[in-house]
Amino acid sequence: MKKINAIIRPEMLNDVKAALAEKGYFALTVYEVKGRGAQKGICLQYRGKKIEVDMIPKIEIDMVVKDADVRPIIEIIRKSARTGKFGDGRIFVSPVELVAAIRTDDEITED
Amino acid sequence: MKKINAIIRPEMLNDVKAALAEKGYFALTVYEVKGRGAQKGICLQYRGKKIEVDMIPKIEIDMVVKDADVRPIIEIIRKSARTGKFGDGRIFVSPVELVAAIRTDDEITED
Amino acid sequence: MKKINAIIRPEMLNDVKAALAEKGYFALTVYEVKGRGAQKGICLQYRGKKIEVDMIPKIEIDMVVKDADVRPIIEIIRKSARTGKFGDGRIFVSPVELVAAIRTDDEITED
Amino acid sequence: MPIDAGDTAFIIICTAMVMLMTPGVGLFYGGMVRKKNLISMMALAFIAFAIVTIQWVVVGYSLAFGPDISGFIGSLQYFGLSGVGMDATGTANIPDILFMAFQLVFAAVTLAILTSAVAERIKFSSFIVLGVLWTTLVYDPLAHWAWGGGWASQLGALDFAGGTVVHISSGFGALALAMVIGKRVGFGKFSMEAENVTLTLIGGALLWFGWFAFNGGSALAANGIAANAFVVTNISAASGAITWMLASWAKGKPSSLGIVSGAVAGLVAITPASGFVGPMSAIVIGGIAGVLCYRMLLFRVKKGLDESLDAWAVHGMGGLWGALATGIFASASIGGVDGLIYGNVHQFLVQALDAGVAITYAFVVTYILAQIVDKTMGLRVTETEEYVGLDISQHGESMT
Amino acid sequence: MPIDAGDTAFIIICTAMVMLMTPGVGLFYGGMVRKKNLISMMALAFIAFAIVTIQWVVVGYSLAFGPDISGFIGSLQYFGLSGVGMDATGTANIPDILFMAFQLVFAAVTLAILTSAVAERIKFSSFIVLGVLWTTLVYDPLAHWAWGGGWASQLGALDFAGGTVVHISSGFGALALAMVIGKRVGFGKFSMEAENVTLTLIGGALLWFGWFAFNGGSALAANGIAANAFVVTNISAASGAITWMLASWAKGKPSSLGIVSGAVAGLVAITPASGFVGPMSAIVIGGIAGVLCYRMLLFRVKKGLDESLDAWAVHGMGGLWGALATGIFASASIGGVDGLIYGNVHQFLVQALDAGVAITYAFVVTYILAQIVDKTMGLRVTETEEYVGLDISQHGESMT
Amino acid sequence: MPIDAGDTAFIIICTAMVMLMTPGVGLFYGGMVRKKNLISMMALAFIAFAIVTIQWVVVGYSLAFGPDISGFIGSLQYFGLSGVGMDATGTANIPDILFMAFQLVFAAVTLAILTSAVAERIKFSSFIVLGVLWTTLVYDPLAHWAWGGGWASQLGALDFAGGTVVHISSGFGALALAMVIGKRVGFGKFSMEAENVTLTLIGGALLWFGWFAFNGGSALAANGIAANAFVVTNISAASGAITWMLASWAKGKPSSLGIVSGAVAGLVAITPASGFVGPMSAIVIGGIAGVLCYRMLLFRVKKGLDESLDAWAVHGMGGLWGALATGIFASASIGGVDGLIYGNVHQFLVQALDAGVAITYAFVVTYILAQIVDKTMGLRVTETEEYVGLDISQHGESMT
Ligand SMILES: Nc1ncnc2c1ncn2[C@@H]1O[C@H](COP(=O)(O)OP(=O)(O)O)[C@@H](O)[C@H]1O
Ligand SMILES: Nc1ncnc2c1ncn2[C@@H]1O[C@H](COP(=O)(O)OP(=O)(O)O)[C@@H](O)[C@H]1O
Ligand SMILES: Nc1ncnc2c1ncn2[C@@H]1O[C@H](COP(=O)(O)OP(=O)(O)O)[C@@H](O)[C@H]1O
Repeated sequence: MKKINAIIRPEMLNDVKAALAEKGYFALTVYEVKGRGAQKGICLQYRGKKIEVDMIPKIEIDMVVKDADVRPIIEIIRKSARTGKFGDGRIFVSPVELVAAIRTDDEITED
Repeated sequence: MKKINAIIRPEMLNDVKAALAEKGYFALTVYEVKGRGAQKGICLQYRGKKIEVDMIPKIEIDMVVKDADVRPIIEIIRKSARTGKFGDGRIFVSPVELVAAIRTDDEITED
Repeated sequence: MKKINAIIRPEMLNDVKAALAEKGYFALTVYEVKGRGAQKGICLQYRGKKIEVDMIPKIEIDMVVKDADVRPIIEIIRKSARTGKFGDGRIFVSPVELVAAIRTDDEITED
Repeated sequence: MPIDAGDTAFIIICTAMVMLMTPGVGLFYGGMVRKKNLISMMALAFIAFAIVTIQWVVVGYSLAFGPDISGFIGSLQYFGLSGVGMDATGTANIPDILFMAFQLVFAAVTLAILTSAVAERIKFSSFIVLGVLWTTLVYDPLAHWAWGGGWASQLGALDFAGGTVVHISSGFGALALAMVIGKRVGFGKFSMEAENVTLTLIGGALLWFGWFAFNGGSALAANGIAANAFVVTNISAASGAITWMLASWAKGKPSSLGIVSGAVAGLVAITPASGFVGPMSAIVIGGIAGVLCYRMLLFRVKKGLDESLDAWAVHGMGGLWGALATGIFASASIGGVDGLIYGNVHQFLVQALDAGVAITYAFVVTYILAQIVDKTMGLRVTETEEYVGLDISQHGESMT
Repeated sequence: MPIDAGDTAFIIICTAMVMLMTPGVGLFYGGMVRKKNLISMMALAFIAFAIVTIQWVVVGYSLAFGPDISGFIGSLQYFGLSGVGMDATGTANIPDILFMAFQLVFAAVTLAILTSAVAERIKFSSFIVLGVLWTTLVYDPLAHWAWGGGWASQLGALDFAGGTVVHISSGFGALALAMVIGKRVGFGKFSMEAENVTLTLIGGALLWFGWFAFNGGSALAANGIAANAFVVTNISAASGAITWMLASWAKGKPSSLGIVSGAVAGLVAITPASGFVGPMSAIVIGGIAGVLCYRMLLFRVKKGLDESLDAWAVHGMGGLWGALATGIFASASIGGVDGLIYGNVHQFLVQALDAGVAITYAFVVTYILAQIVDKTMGLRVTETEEYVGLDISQHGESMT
Repeated sequence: MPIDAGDTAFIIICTAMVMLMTPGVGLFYGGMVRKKNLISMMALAFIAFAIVTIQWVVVGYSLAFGPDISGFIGSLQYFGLSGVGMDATGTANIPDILFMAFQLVFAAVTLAILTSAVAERIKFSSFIVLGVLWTTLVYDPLAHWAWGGGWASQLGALDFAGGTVVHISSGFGALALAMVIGKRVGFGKFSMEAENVTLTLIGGALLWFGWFAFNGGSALAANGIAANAFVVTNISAASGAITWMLASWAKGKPSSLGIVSGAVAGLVAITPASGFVGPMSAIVIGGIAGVLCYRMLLFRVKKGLDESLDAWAVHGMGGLWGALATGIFASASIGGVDGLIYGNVHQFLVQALDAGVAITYAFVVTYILAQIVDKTMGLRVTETEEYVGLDISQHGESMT
């Protein structure tokens, strides 16, 4: 199993959710974050002064999925969350060793 | 070391915290999330129209613990957070390679 | 690639961000959490009654970085977030397998 | 009587201030529920205000204040406000239509208080239907009895600003309604703590503010009685805030919710008495209300009763105490009538009788109405909708 | 005339209540934008209030209420409030300077309504400049026409509390302004839902509260007309809330935003009529306003027009409907003038003419002013600043 | 004198509006502290209101307004409000008991302002004790000096609505208190930025709203003086908002906190002057206040002084400026007394003397009281409690 962390624009959340659902990927968890990207934050110019702004509101989506689903999900998120402008966000994938339900005693340990 | 991510009902947080504390598991971090489960979200029926609802408020609990504690903690969370109804949530376990304190120079790298 | 999760005092966020930026570490994501540490929460004494308090507001910082940057970043965070008092927080490091941009098709898989 | 600009100015502004209490109740309650039902609590308050407005101008005002029929109800003579105009009422120096409006805002906030009983589980459409029935069949008769020339006023029962009409009716109505609709899923098992204390405090501030107009305005004139009502209202609120705080401090910490709940308890209790008692009595009335309502809340919790936001403990029991306290502390030097402490046992008994009948009537009729709505359209959302929360399931909205 | 304490008390308090509507608009709008622009919406309301205050006492009041010049504008006789003192006005029993203040708060809230059009993308400095120009060149003349002795009042056009002056001006001004400033980045592609419904509901409550003073106070005396205005205001709001809710329920769920928006639509529509129509007409006026403004909102969205927070749909179209409705439902028994349903076609035509001219004037002049500011200093923030959000980029602040 | 309905209506409503300022201060301050202390700031405001209410009706009113003893304090003749009834006062056409209530709400908000100095670190129980002492030994004498027939009024010092009594007392009291209680842990090292700007803006709106009643109501009649006070209050607020904004804009961005803080500075400064100066002077008074208080804030920060929410910079220094400005700009045509610009040097010197004595008295007595409470029960929570936050450690509550 893998965990996908996607950090996207808040405005794109509905599209991303819908796009994922369409392909059958329902389960996910989201929360509000703020972030700055690799471009040194964003520089706003004010009469000669430069002010660096960071900490733009974003949404983080966490999905724990089978290994085989990682690639298609990344593509879905990319397609539905991309605007082509700075700030579209990033996707991280990391290993998960065990998934346990709380309601039942179900557990999954392999991918 | 492992990281346990448990997504539970907000209403169960106090019980879970107490149950964990009773067995000596104190350290944890929580935050508010919203999520939808694998059941395609939840369908509400309105005079023929189906409306899919997702994004139910949940609490996520993060605990970084020794490998040996993973199993007992999962059982404690299951016991204290289970209602038996849809929406009880899920527990994920993933590897952690290093734990560093900020106050001191303590570090732990193995389990 | 590694993910660094640092849980710090909210009051130290600005210092930590500035210290990281100074050394060229810009990209990060933050969110508000609450946490209790390993000291059994905090005990407040009230005329003989002990009341255990936990769930102190904290800030969590997530950074996905190259393996080589883990050590320097930990030191920067330690230096800028340390007050020496209980509650300074903790840093966790875990593996990340893939980093994908959303704006572009860039991907990184090794450290 | 001629219209007096001072009195009219006073009652117009008071009416606006009392209007603000209805969203105030929405905020007060909204801060005490789980986040997924916050919008719902406020929406219930807003819609309560809207439907009571229409009901009142069409039929409610006439039922409450129309020419008396057998001491029980008003006739439909003022149906659609016919005959309710811009001239002065017979008894006060303000326009007839303004008196109608001042009474309207009381009816509205009463229905909003009732939502305590159904928090986090009521079907929105059913609430609208129940609300129209309740205001018509519970509130309107009670208003008629006390203020419209009904049996209670004939008997000499005192209710200056609505201890019985507003608070006993909604408090004991809430008790009946909570019994019919049943507990929230997980009640007693889950923790369901106030999730937005700030909102509750803002709501409490608006209630305190509006209550000055609620009680002061009930003099229907800007005079010494109004000023006295204002002063005792404030004192009772402060006193209730302090005693609830102290009573709860003994068991734990002095929460801000306790302070503001105590203030509301004090405000409720002084409501019927505010035209009849002086400042020092107000300290006692509010002080007892704070402790009493706090204990009733604990009692309610202990009994496992999910009258969720304590309209019964605070408004019902506080209102009952206020009705009795009026009979105890009334002073002829303030409002022309003496109470028990001045030797007037009769007044105390009248108060007790009036309160007793109102409790019974409000409880029984609310119970029946709730059953009818439940059997026909269903009072309650499905368990899934309850899990999802009313904000999404009833309104399609959510707080981010 | 002598000063009357009752009337003066009334208008002082009404002025304070109307003042509260400006931050009320800020909250109402603030809850409907993305979190990164919430502070910005409130700051725009606050600064609108501050700059209009200074503009009004220096020059605005004189332009609007100074001695008439050719029916179009007031002279500068009252520049810097010279000659505006503590004695009674010629026509009402309140101090001259109080009348000035009452009119000031109307001017301020009108500018705040206009911010709907530029939400989430206006340059703060440019708004200040545009705001001063707009209130001087759009609001002040319109106020003069209707209330300061200008051509509209000479013609007999009725606008009791500002349906044309306040709502048509800001609503159609917002339309023009939205066209000049252009859509928000991502409009139509991103979802831009209300992010803090609670704030919008609090704002809505303050608006409803303040509107009693807005309309009631426009009688300039605490009398039967004021009381009637109060009552019809409340009824129209309730009726609008219910019909918007029902109309939107048919397509989905009854949102709390729909309820409160419907209330505002009802409040807007009754504004010009509130001194001229009775309660039953108010049910109709508000009820139609609720449905109409809801449909206009849908229409606006369908057209892909980013008049972001619907000042046009609600204030513009609601104000237009109100102006016409005044010509339809006016009853001589209330305000001395009959409307269409009592056979007075003339009044209806006057209303239509007045509204038509106001729409044209507000639209055209706003368009020109917006272009001028855009060409000189630029109306809009950079795309980066818009992405970052106005809270940070314009104010250096953010909600945590 | 007979009771006048207009004046009575006015002062009743004004009293309610000023009451709303106390929770307004709670919100204003609450938005500026760290989230873990938000509830605490509001709870302090609520409890301040409750304890001052009881203190005032028992003893405070008599100390302030009882028959004068040596120009320093009132006698206990009105202990427990004995002899304070529903008839008119000797000097105004409103009930005696209403005058008492109007003064009560001033005393309450003054104590709330003082909480600035102890934000995020005061022990709740100690605040209650300190609050009772402070209102009795600092506020009550100052009120007596200025308004109860004490030495300052005998000398002819002007303080229309409390620049000295309310703002200098709380501002310089806060300075002393901050010095005794000491800095917050981490002050100067941690960043402690406003965490909920929206709340501060809502609080600011309520303050602005209530201030109309604060200053206008101080005329104790609904007349031209009240209207003038209203107008200059609004102008000074707007002017302060604009100048603070501009002054801070020069150094960075125009924050919404700056706008609203400037408005409060303008409101403070006009308070003593509002019955004595005209609109154009108000522009100057407010404008200077905005810049002055902003600079004092910067100065305070530079000095490393943790008077946390700037009661000293805004209320203390703004109040001082207001006291002097009254002596400068007073115009006999408004309030019967001329100031410096009309050649009356004497009045200016009296104002300076009055302010100087008040500053000294408030600072010294507050310092002593704070020391006493600190030495006996401890003013401050433990470091652990401070770390945890006062919401949890003092009230057992938290914002989710
Ligand atoms: N290395 C990283 N670690 C943690 N978060 C990151 C990292 N890089 C980007 N982010 C998150 O992604 C968001 C968008 O990144 P950004 O660089 O602005 O996107 P883009 O590459 O599309 O311009 C940032 O605000 C931050 O929250
Ligand atoms: N694969 C997943 N990835 C991320 N979050 C998940 C996943 N599955 C479940 N969740 C989270 O767990 C919550 C509860 O899941 P749900 O399926 O409703 O529980 P249950 O299985 O008890 O019905 C969801 O709201 C979501 O936040
Ligand atoms: N094992 C852990 N798992 C998850 N979160 C932790 C863990 N240990 C500490 N934390 C987080 O770090 C925060 C600070 O920890 P704490 O023990 O109070 O710091 P310190 O060691 O400086 O006293 C806690 O509030 C909690 O959020």
